[in-house]
Amino acid sequence: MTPLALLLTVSSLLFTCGLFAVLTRRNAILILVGLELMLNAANINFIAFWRYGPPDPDLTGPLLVLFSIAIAAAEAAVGLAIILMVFRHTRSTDLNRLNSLHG
Amino acid sequence: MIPLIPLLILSPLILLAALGAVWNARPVHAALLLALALALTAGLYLTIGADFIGLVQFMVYVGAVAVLIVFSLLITRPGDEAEELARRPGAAVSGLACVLPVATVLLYAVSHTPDLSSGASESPTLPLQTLGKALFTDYAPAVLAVGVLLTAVMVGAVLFARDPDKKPPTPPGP
Amino acid sequence: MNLFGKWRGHSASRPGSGQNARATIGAPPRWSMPGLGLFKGLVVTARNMMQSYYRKDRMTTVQYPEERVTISPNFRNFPFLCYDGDDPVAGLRCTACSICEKECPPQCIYIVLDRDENGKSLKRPKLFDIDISVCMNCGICAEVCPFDSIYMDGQYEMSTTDRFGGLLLGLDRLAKSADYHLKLRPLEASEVAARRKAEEAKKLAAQAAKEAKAKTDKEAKAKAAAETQTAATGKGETA
Amino acid sequence: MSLLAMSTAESSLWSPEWLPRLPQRLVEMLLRNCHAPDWLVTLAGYAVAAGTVVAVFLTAFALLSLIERKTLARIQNRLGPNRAGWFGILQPVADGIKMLTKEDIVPAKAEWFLHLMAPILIVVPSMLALGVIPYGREWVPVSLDLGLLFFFAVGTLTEVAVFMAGWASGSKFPMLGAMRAISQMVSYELPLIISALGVIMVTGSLSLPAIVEHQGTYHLGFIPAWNVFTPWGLTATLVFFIASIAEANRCPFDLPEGESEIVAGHMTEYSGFKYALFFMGEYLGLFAISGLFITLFLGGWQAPLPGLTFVPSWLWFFAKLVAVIFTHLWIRGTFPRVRMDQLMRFAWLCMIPMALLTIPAAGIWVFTGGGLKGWLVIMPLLLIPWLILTTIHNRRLAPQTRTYTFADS
Repeated sequence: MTPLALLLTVSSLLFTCGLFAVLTRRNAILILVGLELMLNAANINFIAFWRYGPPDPDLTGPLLVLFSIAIAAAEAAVGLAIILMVFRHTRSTDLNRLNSLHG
Repeated sequence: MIPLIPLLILSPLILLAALGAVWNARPVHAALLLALALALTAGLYLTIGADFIGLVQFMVYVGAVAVLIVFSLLITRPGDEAEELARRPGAAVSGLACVLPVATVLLYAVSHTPDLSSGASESPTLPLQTLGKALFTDYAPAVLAVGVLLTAVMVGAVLFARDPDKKPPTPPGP
Repeated sequence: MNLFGKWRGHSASRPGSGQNARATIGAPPRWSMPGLGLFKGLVVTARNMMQSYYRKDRMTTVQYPEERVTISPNFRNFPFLCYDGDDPVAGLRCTACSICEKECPPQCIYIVLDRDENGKSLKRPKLFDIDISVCMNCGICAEVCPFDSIYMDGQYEMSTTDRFGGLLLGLDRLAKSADYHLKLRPLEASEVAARRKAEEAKKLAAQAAKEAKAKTDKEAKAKAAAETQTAATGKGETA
Repeated sequence: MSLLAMSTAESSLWSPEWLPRLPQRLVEMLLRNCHAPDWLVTLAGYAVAAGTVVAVFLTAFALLSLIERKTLARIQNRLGPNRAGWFGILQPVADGIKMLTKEDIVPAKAEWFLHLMAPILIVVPSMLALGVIPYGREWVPVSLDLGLLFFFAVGTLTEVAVFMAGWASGSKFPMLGAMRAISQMVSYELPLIISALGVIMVTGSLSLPAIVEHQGTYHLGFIPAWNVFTPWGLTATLVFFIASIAEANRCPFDLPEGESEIVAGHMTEYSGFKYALFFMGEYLGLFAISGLFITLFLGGWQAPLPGLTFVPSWLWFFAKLVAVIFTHLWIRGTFPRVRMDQLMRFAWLCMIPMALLTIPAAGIWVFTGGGLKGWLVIMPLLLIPWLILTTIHNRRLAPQTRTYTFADS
């Protein structure tokens, strides 16, 4: 197994894990955990192709990872702020309870 | 094969931590395991030569995102553990049913990825100067966009997190 | 960065609050240099620290086992029993009246009266125990004692490894001479001594008077008897 | 590999500059004479270098625990510990024996694994952070190109550790303490990192030795070119120093462990050696952040005057470290603890704006080439916002006038 294939496998399994969390969890914060895992899996792909792919003098992969990390942080911050607001409204972070528009 | 050894050690650990994050019934444990998975990923980056990315990943994910998640878990007092355990089997079945096709497709694609590593250099390092120059020349619009995004996020988070019913804090009288 | 900013109007409303009173009374400044308050505080502590090395009056710590503060005459701790003269048994002022035993709020005093073989009171304690693990140093025993016998001690190093026997003071440890009392609390002790002396003198005088009276009575009686006798003989002689 | 290259320069082996590296070089020479493979020599060299740093700072920790108590006592006109040994010099030993022989209690409701991991995770990042600081011209335990980033990245681990300690204890005070600690650390990490950005811009490197080298010249022949002696650097120094007090959880920002309010914060349920580990982590963190402060703004191991370079550079570093640590103690002895809302408002509304302003200021400084022109341009840029911010703060935070109903008669 080449290093590239190994990293890609890890990344796809991580992505699967994250997807599983997003699909099965009910707590909104834990769904965010799954989202972070998925983003992370994508980042691994970028780095793997930069490191074990053809030479990349423009550093496209690492640059994309940098932006992706920044956006992931922003996403987490906004997501958690929204969850906190929802929690203040309904006293719960269970997404199944958010079934009415008229809070 | 020697450069493969750290990867072979780290990869299963990352996957185990991620599985824990996904499947642990206690939300705080799940969040801590997420932090572990992200930290191990940072270690993975460090071992394959992307030092800068690894450290940034560690700083942002472990120091900020994981801590933020953990903190909001504390504030929101997550629900009943027993309830979560009770609905697990069904959730597992339906979740796997959805996820397995995705995993199959992904792994199939990976197994058909051509070996590109013939053209790769033995141990490339991340040249910081190039990275910085690229960020402020070719990628300057993107950097600006991210800056605007982060500012918007900060303002938005402050607005969201503000308690609407609360009066503005009065100066503390003694 | 005046986080711990001036408490405007606060010090001004408190007359004479320490040495800064003059500085803060009056109109508070509308604006002061931010961070100046912090800096002033730092200067104060720095002066404290520097002066602690050469100004003896700043350091109030007394290195206890080696140095001690002289205790005030008003300091009072557990009680002790006073005796006159040199013999702690014979000179004991206590008469085992057990007023203190009855008055003691935590009931830490235990007295047994000494009696002779006929069961007659000897007016002295056979047993006088104070449990200082119970005693609360209230000093009521000393207040109520009519015989100037029990006083509060100045001894404070009572710690012991034996928590039962070591804290139960018997006569041997309670009895202390009047000289000790004089040294411990000169004013009170000399007053007591003077009073006791006066009382003693009064008693002696009373006794002397009584004796004298008895003597005169006796003499008078004898005289009267003699007179009646002579009268009788005189009558007999005349008859 | 740079380490290996340095250690082959045998000529200067016995100079005082090399003294702290002596154990490492002796081990390397010994191994090389035994014809050990190269990787083993390097590894052993690193191990001994790390051991030196750990030994030095554990000794310093023991000494500081005594000196802190002595200094605070003097500030309060007391004597401080003076019973164990000469002037209390054996007090740390006595404390250590006491801590080690205490019973190690794990509460019934605690998560034992996280409860065990938390004190370890507190100590490890501080030790790692100590490894990248340049202590002397020749004494850099691990010379990383990304030293500064490494320092900050490792430092974030402390937050997770504090959270683990608070949560795993399974009781209220640790939880409250951990929440306070995390919110404080997250808030003060921002100004800490942002105020360091100016240094990075001016130096053009993330490597700590390079940052020190950059401050090595002297203006007018006697003013050292340390970053603190520039207008943006002065602001950044103040911001960084205040933020570092908060990051080290020290007075007046020691809310996470405020004794009078929440017992000992996240350390409440710890005893014995684990508690000692928390203290060790805290003090090592203080050393690390002070070392970084010196490296970034106070010229690292550079001598304050050009004529004083004959003193070994690492002695200068430790002299500065002593001065910075003493300032920490002095501040602890002076200021009362702030309230939580004051702490937060101060971080977000005063520290972060000022830290952000140092970035354009540093840019202008580089652009104008420094000197008088730089001062004239930058001073108003920094001074005016500072005065506005602090005046607003003073007005909003000042307590209202007290009116006494009965007391003033």
